[in-house]
Amino acid sequence: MKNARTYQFASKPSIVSTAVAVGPLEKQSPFLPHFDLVYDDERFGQETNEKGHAYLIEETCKLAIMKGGFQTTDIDLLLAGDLVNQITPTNFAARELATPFMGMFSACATSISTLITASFFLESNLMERVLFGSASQHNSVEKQFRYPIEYGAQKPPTGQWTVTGGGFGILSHFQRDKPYVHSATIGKVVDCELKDPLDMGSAMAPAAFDTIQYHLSQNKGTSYDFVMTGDLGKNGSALLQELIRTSGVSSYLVDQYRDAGAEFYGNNDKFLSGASGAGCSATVYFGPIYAELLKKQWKKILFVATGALLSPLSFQQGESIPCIAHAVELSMD
Amino acid sequence: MISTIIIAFVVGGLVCVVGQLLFDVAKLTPAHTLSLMVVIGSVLDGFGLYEPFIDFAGAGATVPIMSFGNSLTHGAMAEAEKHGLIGVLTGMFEVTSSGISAAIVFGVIAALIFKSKGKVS
Amino acid sequence: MDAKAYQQTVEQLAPKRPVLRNCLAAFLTGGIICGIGQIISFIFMYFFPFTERTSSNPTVATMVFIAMVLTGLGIYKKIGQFGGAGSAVPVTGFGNAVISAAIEHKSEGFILGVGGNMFKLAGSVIVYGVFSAFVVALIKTILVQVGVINW
Amino acid sequence: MKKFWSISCVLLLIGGCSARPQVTSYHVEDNQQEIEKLETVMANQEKISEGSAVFFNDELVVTIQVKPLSKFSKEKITKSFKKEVESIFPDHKVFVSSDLKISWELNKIIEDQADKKKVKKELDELQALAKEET
Repeated sequence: MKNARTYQFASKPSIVSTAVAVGPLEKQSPFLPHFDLVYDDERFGQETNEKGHAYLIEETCKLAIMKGGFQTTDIDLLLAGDLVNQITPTNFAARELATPFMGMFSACATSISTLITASFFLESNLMERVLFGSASQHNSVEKQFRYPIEYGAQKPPTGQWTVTGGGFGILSHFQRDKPYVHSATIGKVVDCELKDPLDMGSAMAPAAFDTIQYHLSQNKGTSYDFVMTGDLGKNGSALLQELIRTSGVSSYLVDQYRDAGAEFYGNNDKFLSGASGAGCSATVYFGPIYAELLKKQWKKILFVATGALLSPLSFQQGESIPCIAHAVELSMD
Repeated sequence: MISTIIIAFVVGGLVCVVGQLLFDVAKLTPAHTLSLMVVIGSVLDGFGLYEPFIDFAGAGATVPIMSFGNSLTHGAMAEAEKHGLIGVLTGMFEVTSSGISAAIVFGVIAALIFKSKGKVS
Repeated sequence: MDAKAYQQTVEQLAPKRPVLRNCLAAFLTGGIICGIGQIISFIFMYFFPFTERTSSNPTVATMVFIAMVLTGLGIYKKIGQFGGAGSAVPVTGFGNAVISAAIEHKSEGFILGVGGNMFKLAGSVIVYGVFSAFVVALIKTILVQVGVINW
Repeated sequence: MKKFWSISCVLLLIGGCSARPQVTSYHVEDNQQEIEKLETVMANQEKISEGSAVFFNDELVVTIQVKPLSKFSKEKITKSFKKEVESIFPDHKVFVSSDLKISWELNKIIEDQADKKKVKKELDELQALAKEET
C-alpha cells in the first residue's frame, strides 16, 4: 500500500448534504438555479471584504448543516480552507461555528483535498460527520494575489476571474440514496516552470493530467459520465485535452471532459479564460453536479480540482508556479 | 488651437502605443513599464530633448508619465546649474511635484469616500 | 513530463494577445486622454494666469482629480481593460494606481493601510524617476564642470 | 479612420501653412514707420504663423506663434527671431515670447488701446508672467 496515491473507500462514505452560496456577479452563471444562496452584496453586508468572506463561509456551513437536518453539535470536524493569507476567513468562520476544526490549504484544490481527508476519517470509523469544503471571495483574493480592485490593469486573454462563492458538504457513513466517495487520488506537485501568474490554467493543466492519468491507471475499465476539472479555464482545459490526446491515455476522455471554471460564467468573453478560485470547483461540484448525481442523472464522475501553489512573494522572487491536482471519484448506485 | 489638440492626441497616443508594446511584446508588468518610461523621460531630458518635445506636443508630452522623469531631471539640473553638484540632490522636487501631491491628496480623499466594487469590466 | 516540451505546447495553444487591437485601443485611449489634457491646459491658460509652460502643473493635478472620480466610481478599470497602456501611461494611470491602492487598503486603517500602501504600485515610478534624475543630472553636471558640454 | 486622418491633415495644412504671418501691433506713440519695419521682418519668417507687437517708449514687446510642425525647435526660432529684431531696433529693449498665453494677453492690450500708465503696468505683469518657471 506504500505510495499508492489512489485509495478505494470500502465503507463508501456518502455526501449527505451540501450547500452552495455565491455573490452578486455569479448570477450570470448558467449554474445559478443550483445555488442555494445568492447574495446581492459582494461583501455580504459586512464592513470589509475579509469579514464578508468569513460570513460567506459561516452561512454556507450553517446551511449545509441545516439541510442535512443536523445541529452544529453533530459535526465531528470542520475541514475547510480558502485562499486568503493563513486562511483567516475560514478560521474566523470556524470560531463562530464552534465545531472541532482543522484548516487545510491546497489553493483552489481545497474543495477536493478536504473531501479526500474527510473520507479517510470516515473510513477509519472514528468520526460520524465531517463538514468539508472551500470558498473564495473575489475582492480579497485579488487584493492578495494581484492588484487593487479599482486598478485599471489590462488582463490578458489567459486571465481568470476569481469566483465569489463557497461550497460545503457533510460527509457521513454510506446512505443508499446519496452519492458516495468510491476512490480518490492524491496529487503530486507538478511544476512545468511556467511563471505567468495571469496564466494559471496553463500552469495547472500538467498537474491535472498527472493525477487523471494515475487515477485511470488504478481504475482500469471504469467508465465515467465525465471527468471534471476545477478551474483550468478555457485555455487550461484546451491544454489538458491536448495532453490527453497526445499521450493516448484514454481517447474517450477528450469528449467526456468538462471544466468547472470554463463553464462557470457561460460564454462571456469579459471573464476571459473563465472562473477560478477555491470557490469555483466547490460551488460547481457540490451544487449543480451533486444535484444531478442525486437525481441519478449521472452515475460516476471524476472530480479533479487543481490548485496553483504560489504566493505573490514567490512569483516576485522569480519562482515558477508549482501546481497540484487531487481527484475524487463520486458514484451513485 | 485645434492643431495643438490634434498633435497632443496623436503624440500622446503614440507614446501609449510604445507602452502597449512593452506590455504585450516585451511582456512587462505595468509597474515595470511605467518605471521604464519615467527613466526614458529622464534620459531624454538629459540630452535636452524633452523640452522641445513639450514645445511640440504640449499635453501629448506632459500628460504621459515620462514627463515626470523629465521634470525631476529638469529640477535637478536647474539647481545644479546654480549651485553645482549639491544642487543635483536638492533641486529634484523643485520644479514639479504636482502629480505626486495631487495623487496623495486625492488618494486620501478617495479612501474617505469610495469603496471598491468587484464588477467585471 | 518534460517541462520544455510542455512550454512549447503552451506557446502554441495559448490565445495570442491581440497586439494590433491593443495598440489601436491604446492609441485612441491615450490620445483622447492627452487631448483632454490639452483642452484643460487651454482652459487654465485662458481663465487663469498660466503660460503654456506653467499650465502643465494644474493640468496634471486636474487629470489626477478626474482619475480619482473615475477610479472611485469603478469606471477607470473598465477603461484600463479596454485601453491597456493607453490609460496606464498617462498621469491618470499613475493617479489610478495610487488612488486604487488607497481605497483598497482603507480597511487596514488610515495610517498603516492607506498611508502605508498608497504607493504600493506607483512607488517604483517615483523611486526610479528620482534615481534616474539623480544619475542623469549628476553625469551632466560633471560633464559640464569638466568642460565637455554646456548647459 | 480614413476620414479622421484626412480631416486632421486638412486642419494641419490650414493651421500650419498659410503663407504669411498675420501681424497685429500697437504703437503707443503711433510711429507707423517702426511698425512697418517690424512687419517686414515678420513677413520674412517662414516658421511663424502669427505675431503681435507693442511699442512702448523704448520697450518693444513681441509675441509670435510658431507653426505647429516647427514647434519642436520653438526655443531656437524664438531666440534667432529675437536677435533679428534686436538688430533692427538696437535702441529698444526687446522682449520676445512665443507663449500662447502671453500672446493672448498682448492681443488684449492691443485691442484695448488703453492709456500709457495702464499699458506700462500690463506689460510689466506680462513679462513677469512669462518668466515664471513653475
